[in-house]
Amino acid sequence: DTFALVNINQQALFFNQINEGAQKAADAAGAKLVIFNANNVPSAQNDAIENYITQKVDGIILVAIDVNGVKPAITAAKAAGIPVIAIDAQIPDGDNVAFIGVDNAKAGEDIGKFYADYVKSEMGGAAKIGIVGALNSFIQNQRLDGFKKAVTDSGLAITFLDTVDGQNVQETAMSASENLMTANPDMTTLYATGEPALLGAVSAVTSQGRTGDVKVFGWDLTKQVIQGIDDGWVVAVVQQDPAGEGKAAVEALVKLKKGETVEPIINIPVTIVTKDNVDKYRAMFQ
Amino acid sequence: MSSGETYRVRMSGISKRYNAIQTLDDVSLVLRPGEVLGLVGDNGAGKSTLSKVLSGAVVPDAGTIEIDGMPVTFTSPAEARAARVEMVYQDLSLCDTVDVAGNLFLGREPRRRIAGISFLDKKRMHEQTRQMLDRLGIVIADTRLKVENLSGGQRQSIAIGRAASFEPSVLIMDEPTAALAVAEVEAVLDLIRAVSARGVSVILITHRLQDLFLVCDRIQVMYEGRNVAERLIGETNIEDVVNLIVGRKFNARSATSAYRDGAPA
Amino acid sequence: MSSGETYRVRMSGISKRYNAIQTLDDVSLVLRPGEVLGLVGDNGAGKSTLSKVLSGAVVPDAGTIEIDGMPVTFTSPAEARAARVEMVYQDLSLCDTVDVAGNLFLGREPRRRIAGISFLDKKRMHEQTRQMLDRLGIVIADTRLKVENLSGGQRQSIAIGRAASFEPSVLIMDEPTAALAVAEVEAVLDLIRAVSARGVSVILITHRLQDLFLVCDRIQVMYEGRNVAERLIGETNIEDVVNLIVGRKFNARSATSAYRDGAPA
Amino acid sequence: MSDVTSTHSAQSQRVRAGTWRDAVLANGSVVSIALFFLVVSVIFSVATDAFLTSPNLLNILRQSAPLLIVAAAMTFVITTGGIDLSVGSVLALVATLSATLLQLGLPWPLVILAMLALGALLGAVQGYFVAYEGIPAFIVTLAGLSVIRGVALLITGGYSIPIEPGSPFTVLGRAWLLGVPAPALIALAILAIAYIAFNETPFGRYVTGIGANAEAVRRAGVNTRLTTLFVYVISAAAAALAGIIIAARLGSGSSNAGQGFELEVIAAVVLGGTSLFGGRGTIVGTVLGALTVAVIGNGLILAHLSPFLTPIVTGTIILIAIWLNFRLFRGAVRSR
Amino acid sequence: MSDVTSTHSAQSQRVRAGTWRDAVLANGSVVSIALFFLVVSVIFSVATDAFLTSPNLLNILRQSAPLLIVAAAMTFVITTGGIDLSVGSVLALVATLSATLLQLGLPWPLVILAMLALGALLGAVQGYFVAYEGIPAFIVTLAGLSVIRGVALLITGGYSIPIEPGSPFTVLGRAWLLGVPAPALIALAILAIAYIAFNETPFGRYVTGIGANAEAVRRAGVNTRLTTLFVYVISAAAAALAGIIIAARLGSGSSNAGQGFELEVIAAVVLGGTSLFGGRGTIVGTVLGALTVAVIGNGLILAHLSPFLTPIVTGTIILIAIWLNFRLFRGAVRSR
Ligand SMILES: Nc1ncnc2c1ncn2[C@@H]1O[C@H](COP(=O)(O)OP(=O)(O)OP(=O)(O)O)[C@@H](O)[C@H]1O
Ligand SMILES: Nc1ncnc2c1ncn2[C@@H]1O[C@H](COP(=O)(O)OP(=O)(O)OP(=O)(O)O)[C@@H](O)[C@H]1O
Ligand SMILES: [Mg+2]
Ligand SMILES: [Mg+2]
Repeated sequence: DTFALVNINQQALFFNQINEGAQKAADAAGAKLVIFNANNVPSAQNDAIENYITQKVDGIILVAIDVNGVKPAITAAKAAGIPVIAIDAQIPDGDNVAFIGVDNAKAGEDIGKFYADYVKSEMGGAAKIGIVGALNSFIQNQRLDGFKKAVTDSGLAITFLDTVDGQNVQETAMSASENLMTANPDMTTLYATGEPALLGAVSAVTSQGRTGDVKVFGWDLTKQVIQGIDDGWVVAVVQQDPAGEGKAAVEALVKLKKGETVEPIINIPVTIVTKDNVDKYRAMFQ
Repeated sequence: MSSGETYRVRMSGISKRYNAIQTLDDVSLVLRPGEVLGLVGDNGAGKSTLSKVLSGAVVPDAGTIEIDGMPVTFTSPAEARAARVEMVYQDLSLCDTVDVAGNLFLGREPRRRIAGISFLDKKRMHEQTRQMLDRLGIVIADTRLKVENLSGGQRQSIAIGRAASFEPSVLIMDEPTAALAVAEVEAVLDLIRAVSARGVSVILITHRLQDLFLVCDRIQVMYEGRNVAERLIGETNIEDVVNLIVGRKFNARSATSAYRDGAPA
Repeated sequence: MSSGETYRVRMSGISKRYNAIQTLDDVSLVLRPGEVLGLVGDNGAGKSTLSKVLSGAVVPDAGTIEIDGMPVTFTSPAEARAARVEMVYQDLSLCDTVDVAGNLFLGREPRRRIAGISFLDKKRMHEQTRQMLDRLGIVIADTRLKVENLSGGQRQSIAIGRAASFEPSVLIMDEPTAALAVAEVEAVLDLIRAVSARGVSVILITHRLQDLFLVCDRIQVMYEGRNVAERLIGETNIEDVVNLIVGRKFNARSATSAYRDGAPA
Repeated sequence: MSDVTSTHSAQSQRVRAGTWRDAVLANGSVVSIALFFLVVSVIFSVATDAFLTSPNLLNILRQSAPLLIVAAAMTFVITTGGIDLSVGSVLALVATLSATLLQLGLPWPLVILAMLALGALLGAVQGYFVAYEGIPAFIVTLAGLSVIRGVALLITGGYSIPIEPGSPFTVLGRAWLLGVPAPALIALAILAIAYIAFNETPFGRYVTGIGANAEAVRRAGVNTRLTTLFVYVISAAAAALAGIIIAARLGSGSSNAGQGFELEVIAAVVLGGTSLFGGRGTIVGTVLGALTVAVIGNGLILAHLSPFLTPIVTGTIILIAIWLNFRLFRGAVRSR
Repeated sequence: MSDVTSTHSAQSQRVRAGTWRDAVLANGSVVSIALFFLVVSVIFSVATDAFLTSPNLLNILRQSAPLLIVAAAMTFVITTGGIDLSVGSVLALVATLSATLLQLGLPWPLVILAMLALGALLGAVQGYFVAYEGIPAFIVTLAGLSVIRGVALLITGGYSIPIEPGSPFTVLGRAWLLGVPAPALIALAILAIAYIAFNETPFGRYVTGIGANAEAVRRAGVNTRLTTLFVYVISAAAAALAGIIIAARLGSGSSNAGQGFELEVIAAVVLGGTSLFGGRGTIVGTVLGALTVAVIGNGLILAHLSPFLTPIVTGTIILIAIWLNFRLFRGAVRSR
């Protein structure tokens, strides 16, 4: 069997871990896995799916950039009898047989709740928060919206300061975060919506010497982030299990191939990593 | 030069400044119908700049231009062309990557209208180009050659052909024969005589002073951006012109040896 | 032309083809020390191409070059320059956005070594440029001007100054006086006489045939890419040269009216 | 008058009849990219089963339609010596706006017209600054890139906007006519128009002339400013059309659309032999350049190349092939 | 010999002493960007409290050090009439490789030297194709962009590679010397060298000459090919240095570093007044161009602008300001 995995880019660890998980599962099942990298270009994903349809692969795994824009391609695949499984980003009313992944809005709310609780218990119920985002990323916007919703619902005296755009590039995120802190000397907390944003933010907090008075929250662990958790100024990080998502997707395709059915939504849980449970993850980043 | 007379061209008080250099300083020029005026002067005297003012390529800081008694202001070469002023530029102003025919007809391509859209009539362009070149005695193997690969003289011939072929009423030639071989120079001088006989007014800028005496009716001398002298051709000789250009008595063997026997030294 | 004699330059069998045009076809040329050779021919005859072969700017398809009896092959102008061949190109080969002094010294800038690194000695460059211009009688207000804004004649003077100022042993001048005014032409002719008196061999390409008779020792005529004739200056006259260039009997008033009285018609 | 003409008008003897080789050398850049395109196609045909099948070839055509359309228009811009970096952003803005307008219930023909007009307007504004104010095209269109994508981002808030799958609008991107996908047909029509405009009209002649020597064209009495402004109108309108096609094909408008599209377009144009210095342009070369880029992208997917190797292989193929062709046709193409 | 010289060597009367206005017009592009930079700085100083504080100014310097370094080098490339699109990729490769090598335990001075050498080598390879094979720089460096980032991806597998926080390597990015951040000091040194090389050495002269008329410089006996190759060595080595600084500052090497960096660099250079057509370059202008871009980015965040409006406002500011300056100094800067 040949399965195709259409991914977003390879600059982010997250997507590569999906690739690895899927590859391992494919190897285990004795299937061939081909991977396509769209380099953040939405229409390139459609092109790739169409190409795989002409090539008659046995199943397609898709990490969508534009969740609406891939629908025609998914429909075409379905018409050609090729099952499509969406990972990470759900396709609204899509013709994909299943969705596997994290509910980003929900996980955003989770970390938002965690944050609100932390502010309530550790910071006297008041905080000012700056945000490092990636405006051109759909899922990171969901994480931000979920976070904001939970924080607002908590009713605490939390002021949202500026949101800056790190554009999913580390050094851009770093400069933007530095400027964010200069602009808001009274900022006490910071939320970063993805790996490059968090890494840039962590570097910026260090370089500005603000480790003493800024608490950082965000998404996706890296070695520097673990260091920050150890030092106490990175409080909580949402850690996903992308490899698990890739693995589950391949396993679902294998099942389908055998004529079995799969659940339309398979949730892969996230973990909020704090000082208490960080040790489990150290090994990943050596 | 009574003011009652109507001139084909009448420029007066023309001034132009480039940063630190006053290139033209209150210059005047008149030109009668069918007259050939020789415009001479030292290098950098401002001849090219003055003629570019008349062809619309340079907008002067001050001064007025009249054509056939009507005041005009040229803010672009298109306007001068509409007033039927054509110029052979010293730098030739050719498009290197366009072919010979395309350069000759630039801005005036023969067109075929199909369904209301005008297309280039390439066949006619190349045919007419061949005829024009032949008439001017220019040897160019193929009218489809790009001009970047032509020799200096061939390029100059194309610039001349372009300006002369569209029935101008004023024809300015800025050193048109500089790169031409002997037969081609003759052809250009013949051309000047022929067009002026048809009533075209010609301004000829040249450093080949002997040519002036073959075609010009009048000579105007510029020096450092100013008018310094004007002579009817019958009332001057080559030594006189040389002295006016240089600004003092000067013995130029290359220009005058020829005339030593016949004219006063 | 016995083969026993040592020539400064001896080119033989030079051929060069550009796509459909055989620009040079088995051309030869010899040049003695201190000799001034006039190279003439119709537009497109191949004069510029032949001289570019000698200056290393064009690599021929076939043919040999000897300098002072030693065979050489120039694959780049740098090699020809090393053999002390200098050329004034017809297109002038100036860098428009570089200033006057920079163009004069291009490739040969005076340097100051500080800590083992060579810096431009700009002060010396501008001083020497001023001297060189004065020596050649060229009026340019400021040696810091970019050459793109100079007049045609000023630009040409710079190209001449560049080639002549560095003690070449062979100096090729491709229509050096085309854009020059009368006094500047005299200065260039004086320059040619002066350098040839110092033993420099000169090739002068020009369409101003009367100038040939003022400075040349010998004249070589090309036609459609081939050698067609060679004359010692004492054994020819301007009518003869005109006929050789045009390829048949031709009456060129612009070139010959001058000589009608003195020379045989 | 001396009769010099009689001998001269005869054809010079030293001109040989143009040989096959001369013709090849004269059109070096186009021949070079054509050869390259052929070689690449043959390799993929041999290496993969799926490449040389008609669905796949039609797929390539449909996928490359936006690139072909915008590259043809960009050929005009680059031939004048200009550049248009804003095409990707115009594409994104048009894609998002047309989805938004359709959602608001506007009839689809109106949306298409409005979007083409918007593209032309954006091009006219940028062209005004380039042609009439003399600001370098690189700066103007880079500012345009930033502003226009910014507006698209602002409209969508980073989310993508769906288009009703039933809407006739989507026909533009998905329908088949005479066995050919609609986008491919649209691209074909645009290419034919571009070819004729470039080679057979005074406008195309002036575009080349402006790139070679703008002052000479101005001195010939041509309104060079208007001509220059117009090439930017063309390129932005073409980008708008590409945006419509992409939105129709994807059934959604996303502000992420067309990221890095400008580089892809310029690469296709330059690969085809058009000079970035202006004055030398060819529509045929551009088409071959764009198709080559598309074929390499498609072929490497079909050949199951690891995505980690794809950028390396793509870059290397292009470089080596161009290099070989420059060796073969050395001197045919100017280095600038 | 006729004594023409005596009258001619005297200064011509019609030349007026250069006025202040003449000097301004002659250096139009630099004056224009300088003025613009000042205006922008003044506006932000007034509009925000934090802008005109020494920590913020030093921050700007530190943040813009990589841009300044690469833009200064790119000025050489663009002045020859070339372009280098691969700088962002070289930066990424060096950032990831230096992190990898440090992790392997190589001593940091060796890593720095090796990375600079690698940069120079990558530049030499690309420069070879441009200078000796005559392939358009745009194509060569676009292929380079693709291949080099591909290698960086391959090495990291997408992981960002951490650098030990204690490593002396990070000093390059984080240390302070005499109250100034180290990256700023490095940038300052590079800028001084670039300024001198550009304006005071034969090499700089030839770079300008090649952009103006490469054939003329070749005919003057200069090895134009070697000179051209060398500018690509410079730009790639500068990109490598920028990559080292970024890796040192972030304490990590990531293959997505420097995405879109090439456009940012070229924008700074062109904004400074260097012509993309070659022959006209200015290091001072480039520095001002780069600082302007950095100041706008910083100032808009300090002014609490919504991030959705940032690209729109940035583009508009640049366009309007350049436009005003072109109006003021009309004719001073060539439109090409
Ligand atoms: N665009 C310009 N910018 C600056 N200076 C200029 C410009 N155009 C002309 N000049 C200056 O004006 C003066 C006159 O130039 P012009 O070309 O009119 O002289 P000319 O009489 O035609 O000389 P030549 O016989 O050498 O062609 C020169 O000193 C030149 O440097
Ligand atoms: N690079 C080139 N490509 C194609 N053809 C060329 C090239 N260079 C020269 N030629 C052709 O070779 C012929 C000779 O040109 P060349 O410049 O040597 O003539 P010339 O004798 O110097 O003429 P002129 O007196 O007009 O300067 C011309 O027909 C020209 O078109
Ligand atoms: Mg002149
Ligand atoms: Mg010649």
